[in-house]
Amino acid sequence: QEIKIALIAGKTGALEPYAKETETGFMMGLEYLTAGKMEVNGKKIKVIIKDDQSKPDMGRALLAEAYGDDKVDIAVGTTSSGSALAMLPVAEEYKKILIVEPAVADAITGDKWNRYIFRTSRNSMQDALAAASTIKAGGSIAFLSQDNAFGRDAIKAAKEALTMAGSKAKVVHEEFSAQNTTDFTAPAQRIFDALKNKPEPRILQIVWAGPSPMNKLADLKPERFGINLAPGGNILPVMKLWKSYAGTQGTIYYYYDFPKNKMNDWLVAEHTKRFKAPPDFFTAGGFAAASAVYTALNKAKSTNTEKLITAMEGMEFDTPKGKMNFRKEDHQALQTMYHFKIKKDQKNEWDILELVREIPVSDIPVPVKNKR
Amino acid sequence: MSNPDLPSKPRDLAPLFLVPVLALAMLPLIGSFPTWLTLTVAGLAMGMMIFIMASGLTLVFGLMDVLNFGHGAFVAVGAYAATMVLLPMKGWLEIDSLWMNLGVLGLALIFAMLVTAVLGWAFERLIIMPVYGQHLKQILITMGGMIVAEQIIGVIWGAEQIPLPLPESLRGAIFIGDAAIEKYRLIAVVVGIIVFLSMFLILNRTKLGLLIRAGVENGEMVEALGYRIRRLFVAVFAAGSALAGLGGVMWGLYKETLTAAMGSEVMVMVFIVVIIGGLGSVGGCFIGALLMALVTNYAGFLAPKFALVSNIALMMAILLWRPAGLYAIGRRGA
Amino acid sequence: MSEVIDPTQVDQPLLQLNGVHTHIGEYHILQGVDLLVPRGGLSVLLGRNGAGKTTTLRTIMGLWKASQGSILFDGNNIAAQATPIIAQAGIAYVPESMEIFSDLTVKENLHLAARNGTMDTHRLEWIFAFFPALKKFWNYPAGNLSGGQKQMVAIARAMIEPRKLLLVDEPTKGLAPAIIQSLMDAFTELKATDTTILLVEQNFNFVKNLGDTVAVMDDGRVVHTGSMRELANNEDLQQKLLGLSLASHQ
Amino acid sequence: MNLFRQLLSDDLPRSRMLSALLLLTFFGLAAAPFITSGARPLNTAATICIYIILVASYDLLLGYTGIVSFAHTMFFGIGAYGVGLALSSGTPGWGIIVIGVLLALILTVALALMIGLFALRVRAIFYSMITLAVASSFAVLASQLSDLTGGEDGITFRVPEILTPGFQLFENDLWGRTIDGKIITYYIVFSVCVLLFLFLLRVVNSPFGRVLQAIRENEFRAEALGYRTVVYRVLANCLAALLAALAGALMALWLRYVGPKTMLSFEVMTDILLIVVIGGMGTLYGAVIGAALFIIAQNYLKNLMAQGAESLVDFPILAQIFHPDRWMLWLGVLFILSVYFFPTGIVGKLRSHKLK
Amino acid sequence: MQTSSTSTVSSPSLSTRDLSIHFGGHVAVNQVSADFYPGSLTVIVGPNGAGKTTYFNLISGQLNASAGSVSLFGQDITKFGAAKRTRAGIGRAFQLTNLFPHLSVMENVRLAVQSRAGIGLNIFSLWSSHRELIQRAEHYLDRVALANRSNDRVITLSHGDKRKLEVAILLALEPEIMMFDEPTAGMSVDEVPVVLNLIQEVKSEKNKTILLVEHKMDVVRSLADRIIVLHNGTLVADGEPASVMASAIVQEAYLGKGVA
Ligand SMILES: Nc1ncnc2c1ncn2[C@@H]1O[C@H](COP(=O)(O)OP(=O)(O)OP(=O)(O)O)[C@@H](O)[C@H]1O
Ligand SMILES: Nc1ncnc2c1ncn2[C@@H]1O[C@H](COP(=O)(O)OP(=O)(O)OP(=O)(O)O)[C@@H](O)[C@H]1O
Ligand SMILES: [Mg+2]
Ligand SMILES: [Mg+2]
Repeated sequence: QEIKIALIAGKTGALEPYAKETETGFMMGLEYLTAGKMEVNGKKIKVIIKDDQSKPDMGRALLAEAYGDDKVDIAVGTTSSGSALAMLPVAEEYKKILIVEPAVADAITGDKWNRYIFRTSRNSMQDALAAASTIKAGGSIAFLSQDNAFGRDAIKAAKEALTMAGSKAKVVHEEFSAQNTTDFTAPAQRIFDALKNKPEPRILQIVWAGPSPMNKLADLKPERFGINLAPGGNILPVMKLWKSYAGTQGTIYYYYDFPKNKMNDWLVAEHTKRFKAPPDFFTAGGFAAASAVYTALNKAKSTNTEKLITAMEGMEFDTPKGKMNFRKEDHQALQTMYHFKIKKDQKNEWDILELVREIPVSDIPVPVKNKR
Repeated sequence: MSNPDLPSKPRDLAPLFLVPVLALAMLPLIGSFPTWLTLTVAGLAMGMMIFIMASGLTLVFGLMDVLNFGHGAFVAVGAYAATMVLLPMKGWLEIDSLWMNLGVLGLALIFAMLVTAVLGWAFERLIIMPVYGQHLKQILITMGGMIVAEQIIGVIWGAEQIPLPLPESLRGAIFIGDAAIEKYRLIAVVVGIIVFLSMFLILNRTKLGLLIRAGVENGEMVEALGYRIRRLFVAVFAAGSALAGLGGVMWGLYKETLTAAMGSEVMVMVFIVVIIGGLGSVGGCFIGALLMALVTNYAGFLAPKFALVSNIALMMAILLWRPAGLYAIGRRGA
Repeated sequence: MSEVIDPTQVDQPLLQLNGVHTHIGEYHILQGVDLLVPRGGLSVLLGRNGAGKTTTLRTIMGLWKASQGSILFDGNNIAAQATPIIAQAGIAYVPESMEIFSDLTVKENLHLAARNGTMDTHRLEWIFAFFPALKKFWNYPAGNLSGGQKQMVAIARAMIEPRKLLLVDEPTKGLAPAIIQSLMDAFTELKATDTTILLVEQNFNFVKNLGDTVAVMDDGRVVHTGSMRELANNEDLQQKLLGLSLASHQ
Repeated sequence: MNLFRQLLSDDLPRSRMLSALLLLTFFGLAAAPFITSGARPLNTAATICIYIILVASYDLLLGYTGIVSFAHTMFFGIGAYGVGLALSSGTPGWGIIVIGVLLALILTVALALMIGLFALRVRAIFYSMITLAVASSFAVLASQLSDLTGGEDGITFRVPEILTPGFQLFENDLWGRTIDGKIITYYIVFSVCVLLFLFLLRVVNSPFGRVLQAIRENEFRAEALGYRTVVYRVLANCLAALLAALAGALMALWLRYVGPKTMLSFEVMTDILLIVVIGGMGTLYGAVIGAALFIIAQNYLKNLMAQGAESLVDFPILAQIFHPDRWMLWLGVLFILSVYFFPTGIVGKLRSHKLK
Repeated sequence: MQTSSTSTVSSPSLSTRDLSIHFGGHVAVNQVSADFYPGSLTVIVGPNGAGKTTYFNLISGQLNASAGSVSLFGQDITKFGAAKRTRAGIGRAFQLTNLFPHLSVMENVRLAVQSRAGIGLNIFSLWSSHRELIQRAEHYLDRVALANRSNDRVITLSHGDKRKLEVAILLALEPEIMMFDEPTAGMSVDEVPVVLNLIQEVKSEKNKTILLVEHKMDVVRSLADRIIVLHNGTLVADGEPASVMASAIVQEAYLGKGVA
């Protein structure tokens, strides 16, 4: 008699690196919480890992398989928002819990949501609000993002966020470039032309999933026109390339050096020991998801879905980022974010960011978008 | 010796004017001169990088009639190989001395080309050899090679994207008034021109080109004339792969992050260039690459939405004008 | 003029096939070919369609591999050699279907055939004398030439440099009478420059007064060998050989 | 028996082994819901059915006409989006499905004609590259028009009531399986695929089919014999495209989802090529055998490799190579080997064995 | 061969007016005008590169004329493509063998028969169900004595057999105009008669128009009702075999008496 948990991630294909981090984080999470015994409520925890190759149809099939054939009690996943969105109805069909990590699309806890869905990862809106909270003052803003569902969502959110955060800044330009754009000269020119001789401060906010064009733009010296870049945080391998842009500010979901709590300390120490590198963005996410699962099972003292739901709604749980909690309305985990600045003198290759300010949940008033 | 009443082929110059004409035509549309200059120079440089990646493909096709869908794999391998030099010698790259940096960079380039050349050699022996003259099988088998190569990269270097920072002294841009020109792109221009010229000379000034073209049409007969055609083929293929590797390093340094799929991502672009140029024509490929990069930049500035399909549009336009590309080679495969 | 050689007097033949078998795929084509090509002469290989003449030449050239038997060229066995080696040993080949490089110009075709790089202009002029068309179409893509002109290119390719042995497969096919004339002259002169020629031919009149020795093939075997004079003057022997091939055809 | 011949268009397997395999596949698929249980096996079976048609139609181009096209997934996608958009637009019903499919087919023919007339004039080798370019930009487009197509995420939509898992045909089980909407859907997919396959068999064994082969062999001569080669190739192109579109429609119906990754990505194209080659080009039975093997491998190979990797933990590099995340590596190798060692594919091998 | 040309009686089935083509600066066929009549056999001779094959290509549509016109039974077909001309009744055997190498001998002929029957676009009937077509194909294979190889793939044929297959395919097309381009080139002495007799037979049916390019003088003499001489693309002689063969130009440029 054991407790089965399915972890679905895009382990092969475009998002492979992210998925790997999530998996590591999730397993380390359980290890830490169960003190290595992999047991909860006296039952063994069995984790079944599935690779949806970031394909929505696969995700859907695998989740159905997990609930139907493997009879798992809780499922966690997945990397690609598309795949995650396709999974939501399956959870409803099988009346089982699905904890979404690390997909960010707002719709997951928005109009596509159903009561079996919880999310530990932040959503685009939280990113946006965090970013907005750093731009309280007036001035002019331009956005650069990729020209697809994610990008357009993000910018929509970002603008909404600005008003909610009560920022006086004015949005003067939105630039959408194709996902596979390699040469950013043209977009940059357009943005510069739009921003220069608009009221100061002039900020170019970059929202980009995958390798960010941040340094391409920086190379074109936006400061010529008094323009500051505000990149969204990214995974370490990408941010390593930002070294030479010390001083640039942005917001991020997790950076190993920011949170101060023993869970994170353990994670950083262990991870560095095992993988010769500090934990990253998605590692923390995976860890958080594990914690959510563990805490829920612990609290519900059962694997019965209804019991779990009641237990989880409003549940507070520890994560490497400190406390999170699933708010009742849309099961979105509310969490802190970080306002960072790129360091000038860096001690080692992983020493990239310095903390400007931890953005408390209170500064990130995520609107409730779902209907129950 | 040639006969008066048989006109030897006339020089075909029209394509040469495409690039300058296009550039000048855009100036009024764009309006501001600095912007135009920035876009144009950037475009030309980007074109050079694409050309380097495409040159190997068009060479191998033009000479050996082998369409290598696995070409992208060599691009990726080249870039990854370079990391084996660049990352260990990071120290040297961070020193802000141009010559230091270039030295290391040169080293990386050579190493990458060696690796890809060797790989190409093996590739030819194991994969291409049995399918000479059979386009269909070539396409299939080289695609298989592509898949395997990418996966092997995953095995050796891991799935994570690898950051490959530019040397300090090559970062940033130089400014002419309001026009910005990234330093690294200038390097690309230089390398591109060197590659182009050397290929052009070798192919048109030596017996090599002849021999291989004949060998492709009828290898048996060339052997019956007493030449070891196989050796030549493998050499050419290795050269083509080395060029892909070179392109890969340039490209990798430009993108600064490497993924196993980086090669296959550019393949479509490369193919379009090769088609525009006329399969197998180095000159055509050169012009094609420049054209494509410029069009992309101008479109990106004037009408971003159109930029998505600008490549296809360009290809269609060229093919309507010249169904076999700018410079058609022979009547082979027709 | 060429002095006629009697096969019986030749000390060591230039080329000698002993019991050569050749398989193509699952087909057993050559079934034990024995053939002597004496030095400095012109030997003719006759036989009906499908007798195996072309296959024999290709086997000598190493384009098909002999599955059995030996092929001695200048005393050493080339049966297992790779084609380029055989060619370098001094054998030139004019294939049945010409196999000229149609992407290349006439000039480039000959340029390749001249392995030592440069073409000797005297020899070139000498060839032009036989095939004026080549001079005319010197810088023309060979693929655009007429059937006969292609044939000329193929032959010229084998003559551009001196070789010990020429293997020629049905050169007169598609040539106009005038050109056939000059082809005869060409072969006669080649013989004078102690080049040995092995000639596969259907056109008996053409080889009648050109050949020294003759072999007749049928069903992958050599069924008759002897001197050409003998065959040329002996009506009923001709009858017999042709009759034989006729019989075996139905 | 004679009827049977007629059904198979007189194109019999011509090998005992092959016949056995084909029968196995057929009955396996026919009885899939009852000899297996659970979501995945049924999903696998349905995918096999659909891929058989997708691949067979592609073989009409590749194996019979000698055209290498990379636009096949595009048509597959068009068919799928046709159904997807139709069903997501309003209340799911049969009428709207039909309309969706029809619109898709029209678009398909239009595109196929356009590409065909434009590109089939240029050199064959060009054609493959051009289709590649067109298809890839179509995929980009599909993910760009996010408000219509749901962008990269695609669209999850609802199907008519009787096709939903909720629906039950009889209240009690049949041979230990509840006949729910899924199974009904499966049998719709299955039977349509059988029909389409028989149709294809007929096409390739018709005079038309032979002309296609002739064109593959020697286009110039075919023209000289009085066949307008361009017409034939364009026709073949359209036929293949139409069937691909239908396959796509079925796929969408089965998955209740459409999206660029599943329908338009280059991976799908590679899969098709893999299957054609492994199964055997120029014979439709190749598509059957190939699809069955490949899809099963795709769904179960990883589990095997996982075990393999387990046993190899102490040889890190080997473990790496056998790691389930590296399954594509093995498909690639398989691909090369099959082009290399049995260019005629499994079917070709089986038949040649029989000859000896 | 006694039948002296029936030309004067009926009206021409095929005629070319000032037909010309040039490649770059090189004029391959130069304003050739000629009429050809049903039941007649015209042999076209001329040095290599005279333009014979090109002339054929212009008639059968493999090449498009730079100037001049081709008409078939009075209808101008200059604008027609190759396929259309074939269906209109112009058949052609190639000088350099040109077949479907990997299809069987049978299928090669069968494709020709089918084209004649015009059912190429038929998708629903079965290839194997058209018995009568198969019999027709077998019949023509018999006539060129290839029946015994009908199931072998073409690449496995010897050169001579390929030439015969070329002829079989031409016959199978059952065209009004039959053009043979050196049909006996590379055929062994005992095979040549097979083909010549075939051509004789067709000729004796008196309703086909036959054009023949041939270098073998004995063949020419045995078959021709009429001889046309091309030289450097221009028509230099046209008429009764005897007189034409005797003419100086032929002796000079073609037979090469006194030359070399
Ligand atoms: N590639 C091949 N595969 C199978 N059989 C072949 C092949 N080439 C030739 N053959 C067969 O080998 C036999 C001899 O062919 P070959 O070409 O040597 O005859 P030949 O004497 O040159 O005839 P011809 O005078 O017509 O050229 C023929 O029966 C032919 O069918
Ligand atoms: N496609 C082409 N492009 C350029 N020149 C050509 C082309 N086809 C033929 N020619 C030229 O036209 C001339 C006539 O060629 P053609 O093949 O008609 O000669 P022919 O009379 O058939 O000679 P043969 O008796 O050798 O076959 C030749 O000089 C040839 O070089
Ligand atoms: Mg022969
Ligand atoms: Mg000719």
